[in-house]
Amino acid sequence: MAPAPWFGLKGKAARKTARQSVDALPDGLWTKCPKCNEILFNKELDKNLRVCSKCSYHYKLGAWERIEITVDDGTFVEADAKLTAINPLGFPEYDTKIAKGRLMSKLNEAIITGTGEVGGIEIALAVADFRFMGGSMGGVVGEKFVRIVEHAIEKNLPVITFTTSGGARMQEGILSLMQMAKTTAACARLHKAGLPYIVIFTDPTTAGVHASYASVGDVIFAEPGALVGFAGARVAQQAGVVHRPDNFQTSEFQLEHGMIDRIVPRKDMKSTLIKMLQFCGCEEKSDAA
Amino acid sequence: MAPAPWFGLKGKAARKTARQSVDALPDGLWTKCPKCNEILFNKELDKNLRVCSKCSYHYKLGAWERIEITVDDGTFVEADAKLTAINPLGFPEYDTKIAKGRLMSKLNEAIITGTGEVGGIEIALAVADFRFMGGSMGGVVGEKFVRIVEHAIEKNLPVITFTTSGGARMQEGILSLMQMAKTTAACARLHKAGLPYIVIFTDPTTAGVHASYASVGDVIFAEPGALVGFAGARVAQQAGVVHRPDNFQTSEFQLEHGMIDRIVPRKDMKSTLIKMLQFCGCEEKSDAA
Amino acid sequence: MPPSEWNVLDFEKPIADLDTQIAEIRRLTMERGEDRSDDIIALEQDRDRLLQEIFSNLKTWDRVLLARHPKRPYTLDYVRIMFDDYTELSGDRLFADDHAMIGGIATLEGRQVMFVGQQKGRDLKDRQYRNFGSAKPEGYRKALRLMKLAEKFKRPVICLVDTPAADCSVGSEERGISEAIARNLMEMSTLETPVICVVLGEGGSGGALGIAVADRVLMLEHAVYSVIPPESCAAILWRDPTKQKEMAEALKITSTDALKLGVIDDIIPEPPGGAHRNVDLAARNVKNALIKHIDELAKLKTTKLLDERYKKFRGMGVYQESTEE
Amino acid sequence: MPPSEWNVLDFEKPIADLDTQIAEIRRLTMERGEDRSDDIIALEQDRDRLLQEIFSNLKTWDRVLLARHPKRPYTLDYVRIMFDDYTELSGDRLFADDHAMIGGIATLEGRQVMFVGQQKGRDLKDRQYRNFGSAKPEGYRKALRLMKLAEKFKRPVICLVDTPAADCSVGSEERGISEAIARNLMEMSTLETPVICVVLGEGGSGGALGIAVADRVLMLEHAVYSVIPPESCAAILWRDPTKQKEMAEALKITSTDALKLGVIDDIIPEPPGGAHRNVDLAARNVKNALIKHIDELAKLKTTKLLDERYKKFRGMGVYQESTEE
Ligand SMILES: [Zn+2]
Ligand SMILES: [Zn+2]
Repeated sequence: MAPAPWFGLKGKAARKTARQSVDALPDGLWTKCPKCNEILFNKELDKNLRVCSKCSYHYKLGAWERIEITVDDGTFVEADAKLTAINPLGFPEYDTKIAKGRLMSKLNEAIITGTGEVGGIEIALAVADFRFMGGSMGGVVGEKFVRIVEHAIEKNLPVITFTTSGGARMQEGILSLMQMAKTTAACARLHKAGLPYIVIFTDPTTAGVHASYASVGDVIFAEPGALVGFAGARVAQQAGVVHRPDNFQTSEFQLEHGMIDRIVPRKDMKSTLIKMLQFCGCEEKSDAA
Repeated sequence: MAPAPWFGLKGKAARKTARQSVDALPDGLWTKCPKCNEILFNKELDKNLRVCSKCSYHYKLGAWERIEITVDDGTFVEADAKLTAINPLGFPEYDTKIAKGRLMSKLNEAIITGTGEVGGIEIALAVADFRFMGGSMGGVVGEKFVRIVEHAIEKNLPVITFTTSGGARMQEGILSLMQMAKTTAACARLHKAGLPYIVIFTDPTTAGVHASYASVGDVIFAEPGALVGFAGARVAQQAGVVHRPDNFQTSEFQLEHGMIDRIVPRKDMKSTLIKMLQFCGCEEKSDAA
Repeated sequence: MPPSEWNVLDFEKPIADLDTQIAEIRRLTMERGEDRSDDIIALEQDRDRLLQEIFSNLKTWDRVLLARHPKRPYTLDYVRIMFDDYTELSGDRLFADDHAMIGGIATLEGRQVMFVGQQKGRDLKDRQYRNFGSAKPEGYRKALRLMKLAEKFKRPVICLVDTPAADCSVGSEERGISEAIARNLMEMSTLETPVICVVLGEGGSGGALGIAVADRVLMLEHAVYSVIPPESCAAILWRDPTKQKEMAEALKITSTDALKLGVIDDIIPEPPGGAHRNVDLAARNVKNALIKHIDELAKLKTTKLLDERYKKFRGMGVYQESTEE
Repeated sequence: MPPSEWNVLDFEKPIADLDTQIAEIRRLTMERGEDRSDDIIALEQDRDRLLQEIFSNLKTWDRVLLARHPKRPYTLDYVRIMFDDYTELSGDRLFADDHAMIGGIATLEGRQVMFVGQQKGRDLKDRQYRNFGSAKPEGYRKALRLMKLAEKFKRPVICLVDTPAADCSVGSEERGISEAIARNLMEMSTLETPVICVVLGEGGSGGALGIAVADRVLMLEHAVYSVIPPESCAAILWRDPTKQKEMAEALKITSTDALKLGVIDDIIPEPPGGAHRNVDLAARNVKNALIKHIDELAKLKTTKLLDERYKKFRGMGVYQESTEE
């Protein structure tokens, strides 16, 4: 049931993308675990779905890597790939940041949406990518999310979303705040249609995204150790919040406080999703269809 | 808007009933306030709706007194007055206690139900009486409550209930527990019918009644200083609960913890109910009807 | 663990003694190679006769002790045996995850179901973790959340009851334990999916009822279901908590009583000597009962299901329409 | 209290000086019986010209200060003036009553309405009691409870927004402030009754939006509505919180900006010099706007109302469909 090691299936370019994010040592063969400092052989780390074999630290994944270990091979069809941001307020440095985000992530924006199959079950999917401007939600993220949800309603599909975000995209001002209402209104329609909505918090899921479409799932899973919360550290600091519990704003904290259903290690995520989808009445696509 | 002093309107018998409950001094003219120890002239106390003029302590009221200060004069029609308890388990001493309850309260059971008008608005009403076996809920209370709610659904009437109870009637065993499910199921139907359900906690409202039909009102008001809570002191003591806040299990505690909408002094109750009924779309009965 | 080390109730002692003898002979058989199967069979027959005799003469108070037996299988023991698969879901989305009230999605011989239930702890640490099976408001709210999920996806709900009472700490009062139970009673009465409840051990008052407004309410043979613990009732009514035995009789709290009073729909038999003597068999009995009722209820239309559920609870309780004034 | 004792903003000082002079002459007129009405009229004309001049040249940051003005009328000031009658309702039925988020039933020139809104405190003690207008999860949950009540009884909902932000204390994180806001966004988007929102002062981010998913969103002229406080944004983006003025401009947070961006439906004019110079007039303006929109919305069928509400928020935000790869 566990998904096959995914880097075995991909070309050189994909590996490079996955690794360019963080922590790679200069020679490109080894990576140091940011949690336990273990030196990990990249090939082994990839095989282990980028989870530290010693301390189970879950590395951040890019959207495409996530899709690869979640969606059945060859079934993913991307939607709205060509939606890109504009600078509605003429906000200083925003264009530069967009360009940088594209470069860092090799993506057009901070979310990838589309359809595919998970364990043979047809789904609609929205996967955020933290490398594109911290996964922040602006007009493109909002629009792509809503479009895939509306598509799901039209086609009677469950929606799965992997979240990661620093919050709303400040550079789009009040319009970015409205993406919270816009995306969550789409979720309301999804629920009214009786369709399953499954959310998975990945590291980090905070602020405007956490306080909107991320928190209204029928069920919410989280990867271990992810940062999950409303106020970013800097905002909370400005507001004078000082004393925090040790596990403050982690997946574990959210579980303890009743905000999520389960913490699911990366290796078990796909099988857990399939069980949940089956509970929700989703069936494997028949070959005839 | 304040209701007229109600004892002025009633005969000698009613006054006696109201007073026989507690705290009357031997000569029958004066009463000592159990909260502030002030000696109160009974006639004045009656005029003041049995609220201490010094400390605002709200004396318990019998069901009929409550109806008198709540329902428009001459409009109340009692329902199911002749429903009486039997002893389904052959529980020791139960029959004696029923007889004693009747004697103490001059009632057939611990609740009076019926229809009437409040500010000209037709309502269905259920008013508990603590003097009948501590307002405990057995088969009769459950049945009378459900019947009046079902009547309200049939006639499209709002339901108002004044609660006071020590809990389920233990002498009817597991059947008394089931009255919680039975009464609350009727409330569910009332809600589904879109009809208003207004609850007023009076002193004391606890245990099985508090944890059933009392707590599912569209709005919940409470008289000041009423004891309101789940576990009776003796039960909590047995469970080892020791430290309690000062205002533990009072109306004020419930307000602080978000469990009730408002604390309403007795003199303002009727006008508050009328405002709430108007909000809920209830209109004065036209004279033509 | 040999039977002698079990926690045994007074009336179980003669049985435990025989169990110990049998085990000892078995051990010798193994060690020395002697064939003493005749002795074993004889002893086993004695024991089974004794079991039969003792258990057909149980007082109500003995049943209370059985329902609270430290070796009695708890909810998760049944979950483990009955379900092909179980994925726990957590949280009330409001305040906390309550470990005294658990739940999740499960499959019961291929049927997708939602399960909720109270869970007691076995050892001291676990008992504290599970708050002795006494759920807090967050537990009832989690249970309701999961039931609503089941309603949305049209899956039946299985409620397994085993609680001395709802938690009555200051914190639970603060967070509205009454509100939480009352809301469950209300929402469960109109939940648009079949609900089946089994009282496995202690059916403690409102704490039990808070997840027991069901289309079918079943009880294990030696479970009890009561409006109040007999000790508390004796303390309150007779100011004498030691009169618990008389009170237990008076309150009519056994499965036979509940069936007679129309409060439950069926009794699930336990293995001879109680569920703890054969957990697998007990779980199989519960499982078979669940499957039977789930499959029956699946045939009903939702309106009929809800009408019958309402009528069922609507009809509980006794009274008379007297003609005297 | 003479104007000189008011809390005045820097750009209000010249006006305050004239106000003081006028008040002084008035006092002398009363005491000595001299007729100096010509002087007064002249000074008042000066002042009004100055007001006009200053207020037509306000920088965005000045508007932020105005929106946070210590003398600015708060929600309950409007409630007191606008409604014929108001009965506060409390509690989330889950954890607490939040004093930063208030609400209740009210009548607006005979119309039955449900009101919810954030409330700031005036003096130190009151400010703490109101948590500076920052609502906690229980506040958002109370608001939702009241809105659901309005939905049941088919009454319009009026949301008055005035908050720097939602509370972000550890307690609020523990009780799911994100969950509470998100749920409100979701439930409000399908609430089957008209919802009208007025941003009275500070429209602070998710804390404001949590009660602002409405059929009509209006702003008082000098209110601000922002995804983040300019100070915080400057701190995060430029690592320099003192660049708040530039950031305020960049973020486009004024009522005119919001209207241009399609985020609000209308601007409610304030009295010359801001709402705090004439609370009655400000409240009357808000009241008239509310009545107008309530009466308009009352004509719509629920399905149309909900469709238009969805479309409205659905259409917010910008993007391009690029052809490049
Ligand atoms: Zn590691
Ligand atoms: Zn007094």
